[in-house]
Amino acid sequence: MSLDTTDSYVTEDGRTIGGVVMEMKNITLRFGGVVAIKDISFDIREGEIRAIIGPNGAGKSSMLNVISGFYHPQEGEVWFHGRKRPSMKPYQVAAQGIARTFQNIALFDGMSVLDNIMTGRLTMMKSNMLQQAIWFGRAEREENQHREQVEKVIDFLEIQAIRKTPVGRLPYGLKKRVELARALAAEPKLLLLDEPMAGMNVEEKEDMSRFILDVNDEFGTTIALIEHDMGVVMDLSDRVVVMDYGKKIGDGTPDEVRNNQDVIDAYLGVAHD
Amino acid sequence: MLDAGQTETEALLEVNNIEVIYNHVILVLKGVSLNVPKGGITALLGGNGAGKTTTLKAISNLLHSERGEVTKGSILYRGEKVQGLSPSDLVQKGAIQVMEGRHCFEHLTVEENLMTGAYTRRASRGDIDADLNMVYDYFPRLKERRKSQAGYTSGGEQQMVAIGRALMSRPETILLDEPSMGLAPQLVEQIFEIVKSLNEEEGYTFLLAEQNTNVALRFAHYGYILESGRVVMDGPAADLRENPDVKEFYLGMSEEGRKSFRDVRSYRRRKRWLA
Amino acid sequence: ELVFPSLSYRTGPFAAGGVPFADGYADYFTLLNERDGGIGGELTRVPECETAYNTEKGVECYEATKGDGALIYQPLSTGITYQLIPKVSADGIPMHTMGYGRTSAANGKVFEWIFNYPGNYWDSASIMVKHALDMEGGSLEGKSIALLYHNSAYGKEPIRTLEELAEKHGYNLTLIPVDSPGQEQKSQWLQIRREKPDYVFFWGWGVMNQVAIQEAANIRYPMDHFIGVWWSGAEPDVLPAGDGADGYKSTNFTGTGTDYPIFDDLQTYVVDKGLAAGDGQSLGQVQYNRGMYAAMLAAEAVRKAQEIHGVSAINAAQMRDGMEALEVTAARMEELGMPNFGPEVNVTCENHGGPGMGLIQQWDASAQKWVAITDYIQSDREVINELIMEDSAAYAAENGIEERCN
Amino acid sequence: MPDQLLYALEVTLNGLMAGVLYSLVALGFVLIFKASGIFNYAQGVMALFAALTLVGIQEGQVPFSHLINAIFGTEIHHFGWTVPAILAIMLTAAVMVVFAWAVERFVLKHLVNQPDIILFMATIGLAYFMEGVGDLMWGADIKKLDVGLPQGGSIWLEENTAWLGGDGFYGFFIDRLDIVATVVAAILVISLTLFSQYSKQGRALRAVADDHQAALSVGISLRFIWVLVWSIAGFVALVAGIMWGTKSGVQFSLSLIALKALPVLMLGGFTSIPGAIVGGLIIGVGEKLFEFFIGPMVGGATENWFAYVLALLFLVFRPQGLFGEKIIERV
Amino acid sequence: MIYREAGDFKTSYRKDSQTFPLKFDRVAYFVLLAVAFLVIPFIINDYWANAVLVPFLIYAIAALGLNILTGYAGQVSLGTGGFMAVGAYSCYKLMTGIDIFGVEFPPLNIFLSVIVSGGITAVVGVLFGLPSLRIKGFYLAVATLAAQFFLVWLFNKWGWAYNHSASGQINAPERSVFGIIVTGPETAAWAKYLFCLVFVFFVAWIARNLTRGAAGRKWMAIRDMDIAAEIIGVNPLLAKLSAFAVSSFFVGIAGALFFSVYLGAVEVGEAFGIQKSFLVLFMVIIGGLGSIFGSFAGAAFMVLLPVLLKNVLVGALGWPTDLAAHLELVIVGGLIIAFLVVEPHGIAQLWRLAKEKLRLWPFPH
Ligand SMILES: Nc1ncnc2c1ncn2[C@@H]1O[C@H](COP(=O)(O)OP(=O)(O)OP(=O)(O)O)[C@@H](O)[C@H]1O
Ligand SMILES: Nc1ncnc2c1ncn2[C@@H]1O[C@H](COP(=O)(O)OP(=O)(O)OP(=O)(O)O)[C@@H](O)[C@H]1O
Ligand SMILES: [Mg+2]
Ligand SMILES: [Mg+2]
Repeated sequence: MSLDTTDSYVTEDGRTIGGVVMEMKNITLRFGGVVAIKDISFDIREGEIRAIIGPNGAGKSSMLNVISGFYHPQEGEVWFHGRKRPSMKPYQVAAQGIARTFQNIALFDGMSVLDNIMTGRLTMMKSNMLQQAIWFGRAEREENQHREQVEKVIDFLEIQAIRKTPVGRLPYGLKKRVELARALAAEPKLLLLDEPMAGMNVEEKEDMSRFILDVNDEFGTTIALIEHDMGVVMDLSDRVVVMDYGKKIGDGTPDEVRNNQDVIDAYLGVAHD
Repeated sequence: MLDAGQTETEALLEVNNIEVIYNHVILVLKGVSLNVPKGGITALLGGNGAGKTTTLKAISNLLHSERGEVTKGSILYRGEKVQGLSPSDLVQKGAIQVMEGRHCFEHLTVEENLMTGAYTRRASRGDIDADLNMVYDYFPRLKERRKSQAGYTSGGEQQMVAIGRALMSRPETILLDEPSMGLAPQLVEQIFEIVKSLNEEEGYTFLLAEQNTNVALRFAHYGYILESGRVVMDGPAADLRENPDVKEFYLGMSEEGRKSFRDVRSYRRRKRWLA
Repeated sequence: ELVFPSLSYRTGPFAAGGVPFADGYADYFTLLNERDGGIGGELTRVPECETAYNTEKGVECYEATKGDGALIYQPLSTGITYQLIPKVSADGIPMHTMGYGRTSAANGKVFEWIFNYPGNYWDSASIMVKHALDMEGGSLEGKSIALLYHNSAYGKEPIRTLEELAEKHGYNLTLIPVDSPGQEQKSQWLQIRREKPDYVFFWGWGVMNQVAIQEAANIRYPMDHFIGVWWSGAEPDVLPAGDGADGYKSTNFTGTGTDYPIFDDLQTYVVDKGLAAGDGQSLGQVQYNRGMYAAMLAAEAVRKAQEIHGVSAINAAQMRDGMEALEVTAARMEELGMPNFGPEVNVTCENHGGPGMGLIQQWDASAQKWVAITDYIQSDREVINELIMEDSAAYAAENGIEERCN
Repeated sequence: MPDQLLYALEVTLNGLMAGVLYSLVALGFVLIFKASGIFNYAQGVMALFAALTLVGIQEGQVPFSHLINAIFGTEIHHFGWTVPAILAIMLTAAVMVVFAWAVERFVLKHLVNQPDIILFMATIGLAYFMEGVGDLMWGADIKKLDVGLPQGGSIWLEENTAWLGGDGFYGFFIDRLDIVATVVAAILVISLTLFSQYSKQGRALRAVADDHQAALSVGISLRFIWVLVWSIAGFVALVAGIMWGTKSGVQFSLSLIALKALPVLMLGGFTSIPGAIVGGLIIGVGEKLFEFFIGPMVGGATENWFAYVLALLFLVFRPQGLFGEKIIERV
Repeated sequence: MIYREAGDFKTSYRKDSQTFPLKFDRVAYFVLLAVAFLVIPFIINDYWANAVLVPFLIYAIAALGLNILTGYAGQVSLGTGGFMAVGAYSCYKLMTGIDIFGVEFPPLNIFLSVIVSGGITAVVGVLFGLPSLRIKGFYLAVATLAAQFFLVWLFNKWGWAYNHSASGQINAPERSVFGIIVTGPETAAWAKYLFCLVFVFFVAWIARNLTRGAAGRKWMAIRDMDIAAEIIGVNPLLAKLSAFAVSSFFVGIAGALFFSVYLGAVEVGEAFGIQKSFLVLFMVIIGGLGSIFGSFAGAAFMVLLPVLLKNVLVGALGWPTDLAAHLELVIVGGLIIAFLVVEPHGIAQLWRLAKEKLRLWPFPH
């Protein structure tokens, strides 16, 4: 399969879903004896919210790690924008416009919230060491431009009040939000979210959902999302991949997945409303 | 075992009006009082940063290592001040905490992690093996991964390790900090079932800090709601479940039932907590 | 008041040598005060400053004490010496580096303020060769000598001299460096064991001394063919090796033991009065005597200066004049209660290095003491002077110094 | 056999022995690192301190005599008795336990859950502190340590191997002290390995090293673990101090042997007890052979850096050392 | 309220990101600068220059350098002494003229010599920084000792580096800037001081600029969580190597000044031994990792404390020097531990907390 724009369609709530941007082909990933991912293929279309669900240890996070170039699968290919992606270092992948958040929060504890979010824009900062050493001139100008963009993200996620707080001091939920802000600051084309709502209460999940939807809507960002809260997954996503023991056991719209017997047996337990 | 509302029974753990300050300057808890009755399941609810974790750490005396201290008030476990006890004393006296964010011993294997839970026990090898098998029964996934280093297991697997490890100490009181975080839905149910059965069958006492209010209130007997370092509401779980504000903010239900997360887009929070 | 700052090192890796030296230095001046009421009626004072053998602390000590009317510095460390050479020259305070420091400072034409009588490293090297010559009946032709040295400026000092002398006497020289601190010398000693040099000359310092002597004993190297420089020949160096050290030799430029009349005075006026700098146990030890000797030379220079300038409270510049005119004869030493305690010293404007003499002493493990086995031996001045001229000329050129004394 | 080969063999043998001596110091590091993730820079000074104390006790020296004399104007130095070696060793071991307790009480306890580098720094502070205390207590002079260990080349071996080579060959040289050290090290390594692998405390040690807070939360008493481990490390330091002290006298420089142990650690892995031995052997042989064959070409005295460079090269291929625990890298 | 930020509003990002956002701090800073440049040179004497201020300034540069590497980029290095040696010997060669393969370079101006020495050290630093991509944590720290020992050995052995002087020592010849002598024995105290101060000023300024911008964030990201940093787009090799380069550049400058201006003559093993590496690391940690102010505070602490102790114990109390020296070790060691126990994040953090308290003053929270 290759990028197929004719395939695009419009969802119920009026968003346009484009062709395939990322395609995983027969990915197999092993760690010694453990097979974390077994021959999985699926695709992500432009502008959609794609959920990956599955029981604990199914290989979901590993899949995101494959996408962001941190794990290198033993078998299979990753196609991005219709081209087969060669083996890449994670920072090269990031430079292609793929940003992500982490399951176990991976913020830079020693820095303030603002600095953390600014790191999201590092790939876009172009002034060289010398210019930065002198500061006045290009480096300062650049810094302020990016700062402006970052402030937009901060406003968007409503974290103005904690801008200057060291992230180490933040409670769990806010950390997750800052992580999202960092990923957003990178203006990614593809955003990978690993359990963005773990450890949040309903109200906070609602906020988070709103942010995710707005990002998707306003910037047309494609989103791949891992989440255990079925309410969130079913409500937000356009299509869902279900994994179990490294294998794909389901793929389709929330409704299809919800009624898939394999999925119910392996993961949902009871049919979810 | 305990019915809601029966908080007047013997209080196992009493937190009296404590104040916690981090780093000498950041005031986090501003007078929190709790009562955890023996044999009950008490839930501690509240939004991000409300101070749930801090409260639990104050109880298990782990604040010290985070440069936090209890500056006012007292915490009594079975009538004894915990401030004077070391965390390991507390474990020996039967109170163990499952820390937020897993905190597994990365380099130890899953099984070794579980075994550290039995550190304070003087039980025979056989008893400990039996408990190990019990944990494996609860979490079959762990059995499969028993020989891998905990650092290389998935987030949910680590959460299971953390809970299983606490169970291995055969405690009397378990302080659970966000046990459901990162677990698949059936597993969340399962964990709470385990809590329930341990509570009912073995008489364990639980204090759990949870974001998953829905489930927590279903299983708990009594609940406290914490907002910015203060208890803003408490009551039997059943009552709390019916409270309209709790419904709105913690259970995600409006008058019309559960809203879709998609709809929140057009919906802005009305106001913060109104209690 | 006459001020003699003592930059001592009573801590750190070399404390074992530093403590007795500083004690000897201080005790001698105390003796002068107590017995004679000072020098020429002027009381002496020895402010001590701890350097721990560390260059920066040495600089701090120098700066801290120099304003205090300091007459002379004896920094006791090659590193600090190099540090202070330009500084004392600029500040106009004489420095005496007895048996260490910059060898070419012996050339008074270039180094106006620096003195290193009665001998320097190169003298020691030459004396060692001479002793070997003696042992071999006058010829070292075809013999082999290994130099085991501390891999630092200090340890490298004798190399040039030994090379020159090798040419002259026809022995082969093998260089075996040991990196500081020198706790592990297995491979060096295996090499010695294998190559079986006829002599091992030894330029060690600190723990390296004890280990080398122990290892020599371990491989059963003939100890009387193992000869150390005067900084590798004190009691702490040989004691840890016990009986194994018996027969080890080193150079020295003072007598050892307490068989000199002055020690009676020291006992009465200093130790018994409880004024001793140390615990009074180290009297007669190599480093103690050396410190005392240094103090004696300084005191004699003061006398000379007082004589020249006719004032009792001399200043640093006058002190320098005194040093440059210093003459310590055998008779004078007799008078001082230190007969034959050191070589006769005669300093001139050109020659700041004195006679370049030293003796060979040998360790007697059963008696636990050093025994002088030769008289003061004159070094091979011909060779050494040439080297001194060469090196000092280079220094003069580098620093744009005009020759004096002409 | 050709001479060159014989000498190489001899150098190798001696390298192995020297390596064992390094390992003795490295062992102490490993123990503490394993138990708390602390890189204990003070290990070398502990060896010095232990050796000083041993000699002091053995010779009946009055501790702090210099200080006391200076303050009260007294003249006390010795109690006037000597203590048998065995008893002195036991007393010293007891002192090291007290020391371990003090370290826990005054340092570690307050630094729970701090970043590694802070703990590392604290141990450097500790090193200064103990060096000062050691000097104050026992004086800075060089002391001879004699607990009756044999020393000097083994004549038996020399005589029985002399036939191997030609005229110039005296037979193999091995220091008898090194043989003793090897035996002691072997016993230590075996018992410590057993302890850490097969005991409950061993598992607790590793848990503590991973996560102080979590260890506390499951009821492991950091206090007990640390006192235990530092006591053992103190004992290992005493053994190292005895060996090195016998070799070179007891004095300040003894603390510098820590620097010889570091590359051993790197190579063997910070967390592995057998690694300390294997690392020591490799380093010992490597540096001796290098000094012997290559040293003369580059001017000699290569031993200080060669060990480090060798370890560095090793690490590039195996970042956790030969037997170290794999460094977990995950997100 | 003594110290506050309320009412100090910012209207642009530029103002918000300036070094001293608070007016109070800003004024204090300028006053300090004025005193350092305009007052001290007139009152300084030899003792203060040689025993206190010049070493303080030079160590401050070294500490800034190490702080960039260790405090900002999280790479613990114990090779500082070795890198300072590279700076010192480069400076020596540059100031005395180099002859490379028969091409003669005339002696370089001392000011340039110092800067170029920094550059040379940066190159060496990068070389030894290469393994940092694979080796981490304490393994790296110990590995940097390889640099320390190797470099010291090299400068001891390599005659060319010390112009084949008989003893292997290097001596700084007299050099001047704008007719003012800054090296050699004739240097006036104020000239030494000012010369170093100028370097300190620029180095601190560059350090501040680098650490507040993109480079600093890359370093800190690598420090806090290297894998995450890589995944969000930081090239770890470049980030680490640039930290090594900048850090070594500063350390090289410090080494050059240490040799040429401060000591005037050095022997590598003694002046740049492992003790130096530890000393600078101490400064950085006591001062505060990842803090420019901390580098200064740490340098001041470690330079002043021994001098102070010595003056008190020996000067004021009249103790024997050896007891004083031993006690000094005990006190320094004890203080280091006490410091870490009280505030593991160093003087800089103490200062920050003090400010936070002042801000709340007189209320406790
Ligand atoms: N680096 C690794 N080395 C060894 N095993 C690994 C590694 N990474 C993941 N695994 C294993 O692969 C399996 C899949 O892990 P992964 O983290 O992808 O699960 P997950 O689907 O994200 O689960 P969860 O919902 O619990 O986060 C797990 O069993 C885990 O132990
Ligand atoms: N080590 C610390 N230093 C400073 N402040 C801290 C520290 N730990 C927590 N805090 C602060 O204390 C407050 C309460 O945090 P706590 O972790 O107890 O909240 P929580 O209720 O558990 O939140 P969550 O549900 O997100 O886990 C937060 O505002 C947080 O910023
Ligand atoms: Mg996962
Ligand atoms: Mg929490």
